[in-house]
Amino acid sequence: MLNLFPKQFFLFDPLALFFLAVIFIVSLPSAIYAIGYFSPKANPPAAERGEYSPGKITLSWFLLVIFILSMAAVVTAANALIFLIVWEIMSLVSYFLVVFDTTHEKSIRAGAIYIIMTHIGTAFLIAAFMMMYRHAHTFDFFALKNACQSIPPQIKNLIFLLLLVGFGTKAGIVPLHIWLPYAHPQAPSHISSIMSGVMIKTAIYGIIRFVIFVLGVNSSWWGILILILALISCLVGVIYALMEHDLKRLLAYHSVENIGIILLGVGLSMFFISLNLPYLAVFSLIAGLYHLVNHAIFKGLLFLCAGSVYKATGTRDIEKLGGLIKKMPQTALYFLIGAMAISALPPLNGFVSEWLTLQAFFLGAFKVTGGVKLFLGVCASLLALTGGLAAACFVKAFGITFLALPRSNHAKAAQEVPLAMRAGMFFLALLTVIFGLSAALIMKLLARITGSVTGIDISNMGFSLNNFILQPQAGKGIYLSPALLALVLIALGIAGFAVYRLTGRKKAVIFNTWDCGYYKVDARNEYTATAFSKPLRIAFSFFLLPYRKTQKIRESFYHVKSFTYETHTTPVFRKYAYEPLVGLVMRAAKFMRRIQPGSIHLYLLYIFVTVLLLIIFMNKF
Amino acid sequence: MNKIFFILIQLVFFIAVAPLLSGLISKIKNSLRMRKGQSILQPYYNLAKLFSKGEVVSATASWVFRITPFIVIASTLCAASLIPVFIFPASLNYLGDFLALIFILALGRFFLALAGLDTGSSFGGMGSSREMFISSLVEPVLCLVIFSVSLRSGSTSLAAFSAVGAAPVTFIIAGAALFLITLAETSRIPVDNQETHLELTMVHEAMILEYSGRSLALIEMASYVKQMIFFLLIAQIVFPVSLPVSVNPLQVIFWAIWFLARLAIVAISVAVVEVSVAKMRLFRVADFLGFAFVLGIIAGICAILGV
Amino acid sequence: MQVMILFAVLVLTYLMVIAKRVPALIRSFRFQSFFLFLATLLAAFKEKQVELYFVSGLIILVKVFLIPHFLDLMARKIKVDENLGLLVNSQLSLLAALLLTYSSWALSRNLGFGQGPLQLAAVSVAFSVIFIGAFLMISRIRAFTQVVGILTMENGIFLFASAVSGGMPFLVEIAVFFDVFISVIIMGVFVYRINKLFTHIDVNKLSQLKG
Amino acid sequence: MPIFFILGIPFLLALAALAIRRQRAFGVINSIGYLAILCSSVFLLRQAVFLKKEIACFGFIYLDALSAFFIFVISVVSFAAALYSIGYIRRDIERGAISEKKAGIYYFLFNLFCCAMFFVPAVNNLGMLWVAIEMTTLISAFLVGFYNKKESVEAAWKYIIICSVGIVFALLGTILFSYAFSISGLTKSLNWSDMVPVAHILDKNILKAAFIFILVGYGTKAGLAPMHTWLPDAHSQAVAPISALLSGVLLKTAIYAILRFGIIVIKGVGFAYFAHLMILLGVVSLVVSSGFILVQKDLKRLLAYSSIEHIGIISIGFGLGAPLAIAGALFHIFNHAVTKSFMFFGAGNIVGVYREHNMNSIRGVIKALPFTGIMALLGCFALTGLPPFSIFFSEIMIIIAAFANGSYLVAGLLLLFLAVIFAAFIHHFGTMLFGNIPKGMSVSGEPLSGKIAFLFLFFLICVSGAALIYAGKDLIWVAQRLFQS
Repeated sequence: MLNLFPKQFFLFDPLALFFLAVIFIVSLPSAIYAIGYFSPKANPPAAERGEYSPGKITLSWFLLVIFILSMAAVVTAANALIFLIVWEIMSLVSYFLVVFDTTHEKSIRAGAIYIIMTHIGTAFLIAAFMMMYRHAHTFDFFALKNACQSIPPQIKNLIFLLLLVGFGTKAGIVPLHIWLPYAHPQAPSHISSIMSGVMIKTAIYGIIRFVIFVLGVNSSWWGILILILALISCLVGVIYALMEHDLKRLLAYHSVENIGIILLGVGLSMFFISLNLPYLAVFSLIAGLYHLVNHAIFKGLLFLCAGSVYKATGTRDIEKLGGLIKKMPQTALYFLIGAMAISALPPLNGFVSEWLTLQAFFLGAFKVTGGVKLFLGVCASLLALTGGLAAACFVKAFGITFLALPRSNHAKAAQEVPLAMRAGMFFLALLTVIFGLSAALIMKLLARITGSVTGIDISNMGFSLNNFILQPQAGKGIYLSPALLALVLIALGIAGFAVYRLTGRKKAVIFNTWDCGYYKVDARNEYTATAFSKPLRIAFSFFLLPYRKTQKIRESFYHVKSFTYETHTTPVFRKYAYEPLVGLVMRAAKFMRRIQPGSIHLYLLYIFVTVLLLIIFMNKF
Repeated sequence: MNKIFFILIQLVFFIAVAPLLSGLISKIKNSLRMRKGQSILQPYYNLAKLFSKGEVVSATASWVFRITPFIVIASTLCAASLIPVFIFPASLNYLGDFLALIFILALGRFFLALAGLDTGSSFGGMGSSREMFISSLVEPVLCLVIFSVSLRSGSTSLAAFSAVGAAPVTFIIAGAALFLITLAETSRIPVDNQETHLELTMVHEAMILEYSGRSLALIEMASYVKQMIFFLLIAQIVFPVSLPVSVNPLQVIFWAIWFLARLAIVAISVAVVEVSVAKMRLFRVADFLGFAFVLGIIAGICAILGV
Repeated sequence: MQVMILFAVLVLTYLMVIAKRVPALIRSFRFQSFFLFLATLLAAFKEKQVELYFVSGLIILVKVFLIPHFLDLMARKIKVDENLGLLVNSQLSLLAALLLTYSSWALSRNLGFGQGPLQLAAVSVAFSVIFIGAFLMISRIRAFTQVVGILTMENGIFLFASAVSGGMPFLVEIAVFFDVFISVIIMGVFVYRINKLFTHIDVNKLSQLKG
Repeated sequence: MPIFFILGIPFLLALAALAIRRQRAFGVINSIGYLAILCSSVFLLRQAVFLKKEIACFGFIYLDALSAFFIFVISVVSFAAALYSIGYIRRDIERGAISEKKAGIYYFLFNLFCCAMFFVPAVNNLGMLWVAIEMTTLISAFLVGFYNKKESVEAAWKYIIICSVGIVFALLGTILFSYAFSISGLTKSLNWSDMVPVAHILDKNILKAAFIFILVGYGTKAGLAPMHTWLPDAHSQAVAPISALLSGVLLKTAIYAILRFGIIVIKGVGFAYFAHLMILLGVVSLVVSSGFILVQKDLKRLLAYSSIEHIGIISIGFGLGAPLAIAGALFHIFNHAVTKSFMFFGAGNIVGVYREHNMNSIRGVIKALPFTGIMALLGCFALTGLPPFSIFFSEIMIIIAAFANGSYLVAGLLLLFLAVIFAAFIHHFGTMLFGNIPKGMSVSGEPLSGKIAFLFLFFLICVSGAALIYAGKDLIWVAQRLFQS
């Protein structure tokens, strides 16, 4: 009756091994980066930052190791109870890491919001696992898997919704993403790169493992619900990222967006499984997993670069930065590679996985009948919109932070970060390029993994023509070869350079920027991030509800001394969803305080009334 | 080996014909305005002049500014090599398909915007901000156009959708949507004005304000080629003609004439629109592209209905 | 004979309810304990158990002499004025006492207590003494009444024990008596402490600890 | 016989407390005494649970597995409290809060209190059970009102009055039980061991009424919801080790009493009656305590309300009835006793250094008291049920049982309010522990004995989760025997 004692603690099937690989791909460079991050020479005197005492550094290493181990345990747990325990330990350790510099008031609040939201998510998970336990009387995955076939459909739908909310809070799907932009930036950079790169992926692992593998998809509205949520996450994530000026918060919002893209792949594959189109299901899950590993790599890279910028200049606000490319050339190059990857520009890995997801949408649309065709088409176009907005956001992020003249003396005093940090970044940048070019090989690997998870036999499905060319649908003439693309681009670039070299004899003259002839161009008249994102703020004002206040400070009636311009966007979800909810709970609690006013007579009356009531309704019990 | 030879021919053809198109459009615009205007070959003269002039590079600019012209020309020519013009039966489509085309063009635009920011002048920042704003709203419409056009043939490869039979309504509406996008992408009047340097109106020009001499020539060449790519796509969608099967000379000549005629028609229609429409306020462009998006959806619906 | 005792106990309880001053309250408590002694004597006589005689002796010693004397001693030492501070004026509290008596009668009737009418009467009087003791504690301000209230409730319980079920095992009876006596002394100590600290013994003023 | 050591030693220590003048030395003797009690209780537990032997002597003492388990819990917490009070009382003397003589009285009352508590699970006669619980109330009243300040006297007064009223109702319930016994014509004896085999022939109606009085009476002592009002005042004003004892163990002795009567009622009237009452009161106390925890300002009152919450969980556990739920509830009794006293020791240190109950003006505890700060943070996570610590395991057992026998509403409410309380704790402890030290405060350490007490309890918090795998079968055996025997 009581077989709580798990027979099998850990299982290493292809899905688990894949996620282990993702974890270690990002954790290794972050650990190397951490060596530099904590070394004293990393922070020049100009930058004001909480310096870390040796005790704190060893504590951070200890927490980092436990954090990685707990994530590894989460993805390889074989028993739902063990999964739950290790899941909570992971959240607990990451709470300690978010609240690492305990004197900053912001990080305490961020940590509190983070652990509370994660815990509420886990409560939903507990409910889902227990309802599965009720039918299976065991927690082992395989036994659960067979028992779940016999669960009645409406219970299955309820379990699915509970799992979706539980894992959704951890993944940061839109209505539940509130904690992500607060928690990730507060942690030390190498930790936020692991958190953003890998920890939110454990939630995706959870969805794949429990919904696709254990529960089994049999109603098609599941896939559509995930698609809709994913789309909203994409758009909201990228729009808020555009309005953000704190570099790490910008990257955190992009994690929300990219989780949306990954979930598009996963949602599509669930939709196709329910329509039993095996080829498309495998293909879209491959697209989802591929974007998952790509995002882990380039998001990790971007957070490490943001960390180096923070270390070098002491501030994360891009309005105060600028011209860092001359002072920190290598960090700038790595950030550029990361930015290109996340904006899905051709030769790199972001482009390949986004192209695969779009292909999955199109191929799905061709196969599916009726109105769903249009739905998939519109989804594809919204995904393209997200790609475009992401490119705009990273032009802003890279351009304002690294290019042109430094806007503050912090930025002027910046200097290149130590070797360890650069090594970490170099490793990830290299991976970004490799994962982009060797797409065909990775497709074969991912095919085997998705086959094992969805239980679909993939022997006759060829996804790549040879080691270089991807072929989503045999015989349809759709090909993509990132390696060839890179080759052609380089060739044409060299050709262009040759033409440039041959035609002109004189060398280029260096002179200052065109200043309309009469005033000296300095950092003040460069374009700022707020200005850069203004057109999009106007375009999406129906959602952002921007607030704008301009003020003229006048010396006298005729002379204006200075002009202030203040604008910010209203955080819709926090203002209209979370604050009213918390306010309601607090008001109810305050109301309940009145039952303890201090008078002993009232307390005695409570006891007396309880006795009377219980006696009167005795027979009801 | 002959595939590479054909590609080189195609690139040379693009480089040769592209400036002619711009010349043609400006010629038509001026004649509509009852003015003599510059000659059709003026773009060639400009390019020749630029290639021989010296170059001035801003002090604040970094290596991004220096490398951008080459990336822009490379990405645009790579996109051009994808289009099925000369190469029979299939173009160099192992490289990618219609979807990949969008991303390749996005690469060029990304670096151009960065270069705009790199010089530190407010014109460059203004240009790249507007450019990214417009292009991010263009991509969904492009995606919808591809969706509606490739729905019939069942594959997004560029060669495929031209080979399939006529679906007049879908292709007309998709062509119209693509036409609106072309106006936005190639900085034509309703969205952006090529000729003026007035900071209120220029978008594309503002980004390349700091460029001079040979780099400017390369970038100008790239924008001409991009313009030709879009014109070719519109032409292929609105007047679908399958590639000639046999190689007998008569048919090839007729096909070539018809090919250039389609290009001219599109160029004329662009010129007519440029003359008859006033430039829009920047924030109205969002509604303009919203209208294009709706057109795209209607095209999608028609494609689904198979009409 | 038992009905007479029960009726006397009930009347004395009503006297306690309408009492306005502390000595009156303690005096009516003393008489009530005396009648309780009679009831236990009667039960001992009927059940012919020797221990019950010893228990009734204990009742007369502890409940009729020691405790009331201790309470008087304390009342005199605490020079606070005599009145009890009624939250509910005496007429209303009498009405409440009657209501409580009726409800305890209804309760014991439908709970199926007591084999005969006599036992039913005994149970309902015992229950009503308990409920009225509780009401006394709830509706009076002075700390004294809370001590006397608890003692009245215990009187009710002893009445129930002796009149209905012939009392508890002997050892338990002794221990309970011992406990009652200790708790009265300790409450007395605390009342004295409150008076020293707060210079009043109004319980409704003791309300700093909120929320 | 170990039981004599357990009952005898506190009595002797109480007398010794009055005799020995030097308070420091007595503290150590006291702890050694309680260590001896702890060993004998472990020996007793081994005898009663693992060897499954009931011990009854003099007809007065009756020990079965349940009482041995409770004695073990009481001895663990009292040993920790004895260790902690060495340092705590010494610091109070240094600070002049209490005189040397008063410390002697403190130890005297401490030992009497523990002796009374040890009596409760040991006695067989239900009347004597009532007397033992009454004695604990009277002794602890002095300990609550120990500091002779206005608030502590007010708290002591409320404590003694409300608990006496509760216990009077419990006495009425006990009398009703003996009355039910006498009208069914059996020999009149209140011994538990005699009543259980005969329970099914007792009159149903009287048993139901009697159990309601017992539940309200001992429920007041246990802190179940509507009758919980004395608990926050008493626990926040008492001396820190004493509030640990009060919260950790005294509430459990009342739960023990309810269980003793519950077994008889289950035999007499059937399980559903007992289950509905326990679940109702459990859920009400969960709801009330979560409301108060959310808007609480005083640190010790926060911990007191969390005791009400955990008592609610325990009564829900017993109310669910499945052997897994009962095992979970029993395990939760041990876990809560250990974790809550751990937290009260932490609170005692914090309030001792900051001189401030209000949480809004306590900041930077981790910087001011590094050891206590870290322990309080881990304790806070342990108390709200995060995995590595043991409370998570017992709560999970109760939740599994709730889902397994299909009472989704109860399980849903349980999960919801656990989450709300977790959020409140993180908010309160987060603002309190982190941040900078207030001006004029210096980093200060804690007495060594205090640290040993912390580490002893922390070891139990972490290890008992794992120990569940080893001792799980025996716990389930105790649970099955509890309601079927």
